[in-house]
Amino acid sequence: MSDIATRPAPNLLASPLVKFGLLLAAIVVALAAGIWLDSSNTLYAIFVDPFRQMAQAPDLLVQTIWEGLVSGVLYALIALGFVLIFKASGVFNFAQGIMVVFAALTLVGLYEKGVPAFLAVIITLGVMFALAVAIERVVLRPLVNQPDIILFMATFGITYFLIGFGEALFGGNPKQMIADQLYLPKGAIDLQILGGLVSLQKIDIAAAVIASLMIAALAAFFQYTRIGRALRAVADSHKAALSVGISLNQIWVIVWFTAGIVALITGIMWGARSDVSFALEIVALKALPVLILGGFTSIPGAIVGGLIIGIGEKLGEFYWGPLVGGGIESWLAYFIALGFLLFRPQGLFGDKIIERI
Amino acid sequence: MASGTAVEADTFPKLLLRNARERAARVAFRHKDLGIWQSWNWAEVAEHVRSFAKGLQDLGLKRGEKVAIIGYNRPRLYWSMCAAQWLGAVPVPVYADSVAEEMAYVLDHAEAVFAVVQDQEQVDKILSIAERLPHLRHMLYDEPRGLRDYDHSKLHAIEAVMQAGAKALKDPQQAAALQSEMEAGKGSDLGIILYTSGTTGRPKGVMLSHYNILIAAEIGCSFDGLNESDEVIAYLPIAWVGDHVFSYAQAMLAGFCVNCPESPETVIDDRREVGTTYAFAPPRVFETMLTITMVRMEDAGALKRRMFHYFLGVAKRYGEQILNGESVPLKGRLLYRLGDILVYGPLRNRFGLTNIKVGYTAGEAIGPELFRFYRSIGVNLKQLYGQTEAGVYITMQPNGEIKADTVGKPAPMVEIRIDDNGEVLYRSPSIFGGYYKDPDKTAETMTADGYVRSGDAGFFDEGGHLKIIDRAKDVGKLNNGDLFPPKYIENKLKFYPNIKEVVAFGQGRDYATVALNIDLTAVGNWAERHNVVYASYQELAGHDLVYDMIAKHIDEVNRSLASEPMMGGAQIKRFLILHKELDADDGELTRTQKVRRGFIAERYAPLVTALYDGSEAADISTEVTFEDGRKGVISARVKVRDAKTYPVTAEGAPATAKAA
Amino acid sequence: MNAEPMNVTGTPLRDKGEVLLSVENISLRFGGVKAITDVSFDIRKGEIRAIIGPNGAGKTSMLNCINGFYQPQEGRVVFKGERRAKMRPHRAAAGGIARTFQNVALFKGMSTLDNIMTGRTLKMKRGFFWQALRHGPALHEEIEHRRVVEDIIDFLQIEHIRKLPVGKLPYGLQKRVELGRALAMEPELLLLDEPMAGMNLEEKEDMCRFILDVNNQFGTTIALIEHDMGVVMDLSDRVVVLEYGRKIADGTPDEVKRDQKVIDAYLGVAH
Amino acid sequence: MLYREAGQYKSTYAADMGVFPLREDRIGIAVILAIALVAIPFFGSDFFIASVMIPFLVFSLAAIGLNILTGYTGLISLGTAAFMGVGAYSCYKLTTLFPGVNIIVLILLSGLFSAGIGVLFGLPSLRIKGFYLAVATLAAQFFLQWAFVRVPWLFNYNASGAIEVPQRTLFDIPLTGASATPETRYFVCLGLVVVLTWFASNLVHGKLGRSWMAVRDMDIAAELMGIKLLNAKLMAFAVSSYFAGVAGAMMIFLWYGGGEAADVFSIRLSFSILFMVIIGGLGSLIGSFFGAAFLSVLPTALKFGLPALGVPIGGAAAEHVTFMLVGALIITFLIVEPHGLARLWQIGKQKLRTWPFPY
Repeated sequence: MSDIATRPAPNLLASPLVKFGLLLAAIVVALAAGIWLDSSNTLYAIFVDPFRQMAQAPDLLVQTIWEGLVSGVLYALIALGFVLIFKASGVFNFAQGIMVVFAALTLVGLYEKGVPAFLAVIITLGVMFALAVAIERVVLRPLVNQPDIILFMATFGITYFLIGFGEALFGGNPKQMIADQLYLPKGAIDLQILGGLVSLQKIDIAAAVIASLMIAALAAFFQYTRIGRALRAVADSHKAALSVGISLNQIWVIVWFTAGIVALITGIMWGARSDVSFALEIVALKALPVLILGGFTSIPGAIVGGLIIGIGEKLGEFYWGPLVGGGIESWLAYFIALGFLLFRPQGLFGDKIIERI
Repeated sequence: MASGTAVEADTFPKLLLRNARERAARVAFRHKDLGIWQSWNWAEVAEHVRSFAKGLQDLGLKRGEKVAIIGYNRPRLYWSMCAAQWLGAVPVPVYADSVAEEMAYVLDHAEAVFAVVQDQEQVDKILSIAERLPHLRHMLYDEPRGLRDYDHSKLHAIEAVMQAGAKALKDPQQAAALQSEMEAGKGSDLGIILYTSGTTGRPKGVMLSHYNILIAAEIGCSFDGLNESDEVIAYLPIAWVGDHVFSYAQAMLAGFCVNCPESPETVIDDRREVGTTYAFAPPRVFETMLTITMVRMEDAGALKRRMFHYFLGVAKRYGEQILNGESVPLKGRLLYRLGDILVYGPLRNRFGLTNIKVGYTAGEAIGPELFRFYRSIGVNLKQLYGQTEAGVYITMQPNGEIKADTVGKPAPMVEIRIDDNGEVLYRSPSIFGGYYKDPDKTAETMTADGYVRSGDAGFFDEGGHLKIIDRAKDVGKLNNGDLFPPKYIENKLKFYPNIKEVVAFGQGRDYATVALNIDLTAVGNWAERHNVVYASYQELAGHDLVYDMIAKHIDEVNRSLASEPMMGGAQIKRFLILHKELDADDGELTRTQKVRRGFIAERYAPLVTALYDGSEAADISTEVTFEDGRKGVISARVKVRDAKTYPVTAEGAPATAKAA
Repeated sequence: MNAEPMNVTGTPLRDKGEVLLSVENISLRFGGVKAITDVSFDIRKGEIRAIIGPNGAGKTSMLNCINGFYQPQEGRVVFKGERRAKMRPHRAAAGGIARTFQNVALFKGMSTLDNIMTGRTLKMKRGFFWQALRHGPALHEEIEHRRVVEDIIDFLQIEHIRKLPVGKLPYGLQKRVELGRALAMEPELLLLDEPMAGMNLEEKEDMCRFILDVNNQFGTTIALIEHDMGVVMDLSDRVVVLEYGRKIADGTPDEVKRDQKVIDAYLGVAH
Repeated sequence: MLYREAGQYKSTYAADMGVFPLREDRIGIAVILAIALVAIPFFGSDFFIASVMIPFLVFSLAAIGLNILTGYTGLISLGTAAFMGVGAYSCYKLTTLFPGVNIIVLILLSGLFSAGIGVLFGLPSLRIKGFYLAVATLAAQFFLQWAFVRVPWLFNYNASGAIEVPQRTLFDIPLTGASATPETRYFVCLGLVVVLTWFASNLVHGKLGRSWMAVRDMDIAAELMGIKLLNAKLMAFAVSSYFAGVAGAMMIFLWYGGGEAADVFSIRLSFSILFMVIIGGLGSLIGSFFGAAFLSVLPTALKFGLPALGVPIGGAAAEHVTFMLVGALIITFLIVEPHGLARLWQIGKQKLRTWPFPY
């Protein structure tokens, strides 16, 4: 047996470059202070004003947190798809975001072609299953035992293919999700909270509920079914899974199909809140900071991470965004994750990184 | 290359100094060492040799004393020959792979006072026999690795000796003294003693003067127009006359560059890197190259393989004519040109023979197919017939008169006579002065009128080309009086790539039989392709399908023997495949890889008996020596097979053919 | 041309008096698991020091502490008179400690030559811009170090694999290349973690010879972990024996061989 | 088959360490350079030069940059486009601040800015590895892209938010701007790419390159050899981003000739360049060229090639098909030759060297 140990964290301060960075930061702060003392209210605007606003209008704060919560739930759902696949096959599935879009597009597209809504859902599930089988056959099986980065790149290939395929089939224009036909609620509930009106979209509530149900269902699946246990086993050891009597290839299909179902549900919920189009792809990338926050292999991590990211970026955008011209939602999530990462390289719930020689 | 130079510079040190004067900046030696070709030009070499000579002198080396030189081809070892000759001492190169026993005999017999060796391995070997070498005073080594802790009272690094010499030479008086020591040397002085490995008995020391060797070098240089732009790779044992003439004497005379490979394993790569223009190799080397070629081509794609064989066919048809400058139809010329781009050129490149001007093969008969193959792809390969006693050259093949089954015409300055019993006798200015300390043997070999008995039987064909059949004493008779030339039979069989070694029996018996070794590379590859599973040489050799394959070869040989004059009676009637590979370490081959027929017949007596008593198989146990010197015993049951013989078609031969 | 394979410090051969490195009361824990408990020993200049012990005795951890890959919670490592609680790996390298690994840790994508050249990194001083030009000083520097590397290649007799990628080499050769890479650092102290693990008899003999030659020719101090007791007894000047992270014996091979604790713990059980 | 290695021996280390030790390879490079310098400008149409060759060169340089980071040092980056953007915007600012300085100098200088930004975003690489790092580089991608839009100072407060490429000349020949001919722009690109590739080749064959590969192959061992991981990694980020930055500046100034740059430097571009590196071959400079050629030429070829073959295909549909094909080709490539085109090239070369033998 070789000796194993966790390595003590490298002393960041020891590096001259970090020292330099800190120096730079100090200069920046000093400069800022100078500017503040001199004329404007920069520091005030950053460190005081947002909190003043929160305190003054708690209803707005609640509204913002709610919205963050809902998008967080959806991020978590996408991240869940990643985690499922990464855990079971070690593949970093970049295509998860596109699978969401593809599932939603298929559903809507089928409906537009005259298929009844619920039948369309079932057919879409069938399509997702076919996709899982195809991916296993065409991509995973020939690439077995290749380095991770190769598999990672292959999922890029899948992404590109699905974009082209989806657009070729259903056209590139944004579409409306068939929310009504699926009996998803519409409208909003207005609540009188803390002296203001907080408007909760019913669809958001539904999304949160469905997402929770889904996570519960998945948890049950993993906990109480034979296949689920096999899937958990495969994350630890491929041999263990084989001993349950399921081939690795089957496991891959199941996992990818499960990820497909998650993708479809995510797609429906998300599509109901906005349009169904490939612009969603970028939004789907938001699941990535969720992942580094939560750890690639942890389902609770994906959920907690999703919520942190969702709420964090909404608050940031609403209260601090205007200071720099807005739109910081596009990157804030990554910085939040990065910040976490510097202190916990393995993520919130990730396995400890062990180095051995 | 006018013979005038040989007169003014009548010893090798003088030649070296002439080269240092006339082509000082031309590269004289290269040695692949530490990843690159380290190079020395003639001026540097001359300076090193001078310092070396001085160093040796200061260690006490005197005129007429012998210096043993042991190791693979290294520049410093060649320099040590010249340094010894500078002082009038006599270098005695020794085979580097000789076991301690053989080495002890040679060093003792030669009364070597100094030994210049390559590395620790040789130092250890000599130290292990030191008490049997009363004359040995000093040992010098080239590679210091591992020798640091050795007692250095009698052991010196060549580098250190040279440095000491160079330092001493700063004194003009000493330099002058050394110079006059060199000038005192004459062409008629004993230049070198080369010990022949000899198929029987103890090695004999062949004494050759500077003059002998210079004449030999001159013969070769002028015959093939060698000059200072040539490149040769020195990889054959330095103790062998061929290497001494090609890599030392001719390089000195013509001023061309000698390239020493990094190690024996890298010779092929090194040869390719250097791109030799003048090459020498025993048939075995060419055979291995061809075998590897054919084996590798088996793994090539079908299309490429077909193209390859198609163009080899083209080469077979036109190649040799084109090389000989004969007229060839336009279509043939064009096809050959195309083949040159697609096959021959790349092949020559892989063999490292792209720049080859002339290549020689000798030592043993080369298979006609093999010989023609190389010529057909544009390698000007020639045969020569030579002996140490002749200072190498006896016959050579002049350009345009090259036949695969003869060894050519008498070399320049060489006279040849065929004795009544068929033995070839020769005389030339380069023949040796006698065996060292062995006047009896000398008298046996030399005739009164100055001819040397070659010991080989042969005859001249109608074109005046010499054809060698076998060792004169080996050409025997079967009980019915039919001629039995064992080597002739063996060679015919060895020309098949699947067969590595053959021993023919028949002298004083009723019929001819053979015991043979298969070639593990070729047959192993064949086995792989035919799904024949085997774990060892022994297993493969005993396989029935292998026997079938060999039987086919023997059948072809019998057919050809039946069609030749006087050879029909020597058709092979029974054969077996030996269970182990014949090995020089077991004494079955000589150090030059020739089979020792008598020894083998004794060692494998039960098998020989089985060949003649009609039994289907025989048991045998043989003691073998492993590489690390340990001994073990191999036991096996060896199968014996009958072969088909043919009625004799050629005239004048007794008809003994019958179906088996 | 190649009278001396390497320009190693001209220290006289095997002056084994001086202590080169000493380990003082080292304890190392991983979480709650104690890997090493209060171990002290020293390594003298020019000697071959073996660290032996049953599996899991903390031998590799010990080496890791010595060259700074692990930081012991207690105790100190004194190297060349410099006492430090913490050693950073690249500092250790710069200070003259090189090592090989139990499971070969070569740079798989690089050739033998390049692998050994990385051992010269610390000795190469030319800056970025000269490197980008690769002419003049940077090229001279490369050539100068290539010479040293070629001496090592010659020394280890790996000429024939000079330009092959190491990933595909047989195990025994990989181990040899790894030794070469460590030697290229011209270390004062060479740590060898099971240099002969997984080798056949012939390869083991070769490796033994190389280790002795390194020690002998360059005067390099060597600390090695090895399981083959025969090898340890033949090679080493002194042996320290660990068991469950504690030192149970320390002395010449003969002394250790006779030590009852060692016999119980190790020799009697494992071999 | 074409190789004649006999006689090509090396008697100095300098010769032995050459990048192209074989004469035939040197001839090959000379031929390629001659084609690039003479044949293409003479025989290529303006369209070919402007829409095929210039993009190819720009992408090649960016791919070399990413290859240094990902292929040689083993750090995956998804932020290449952003670093290219930094180069482009730096160059734009430099042209406004120093109108008198030659544009080529400015393009080369602008790379320094992206190198600096690259180092900043490379800092996390000390603590995080693999996919975590890949995601971290997305922070750079999105933050910088956001900055390109939201920081008006970067585009000189243009109402359109676009970069305007001024006309700049060398010896009165316009190099940039509307009146610069495709040929001139091509020559400038070619010159920059050749010189920078030479630098890159020198670096990867020297101490720094070995340190990078050591970090990639076995970072722990590298550290114990005395290689400082942080320095090696940040150096890789710096050099990589420098190349990306120069490529970005070239892209806007010599290819696009201006425009709304922020959209150009999107995550899509980052992905594309990563594909080029993977398909071309990780850890191979020549592979970067192959990858760039493959992925920059393929869409153009499909767009113009399919209609030419009689496949009726509209603009939008063509794009969809291109996407599908690129996706499918990536997967196919990874399956057939995970080591990329460079490996195929190497195998082909080896075959030629050992011809007629199969090995």
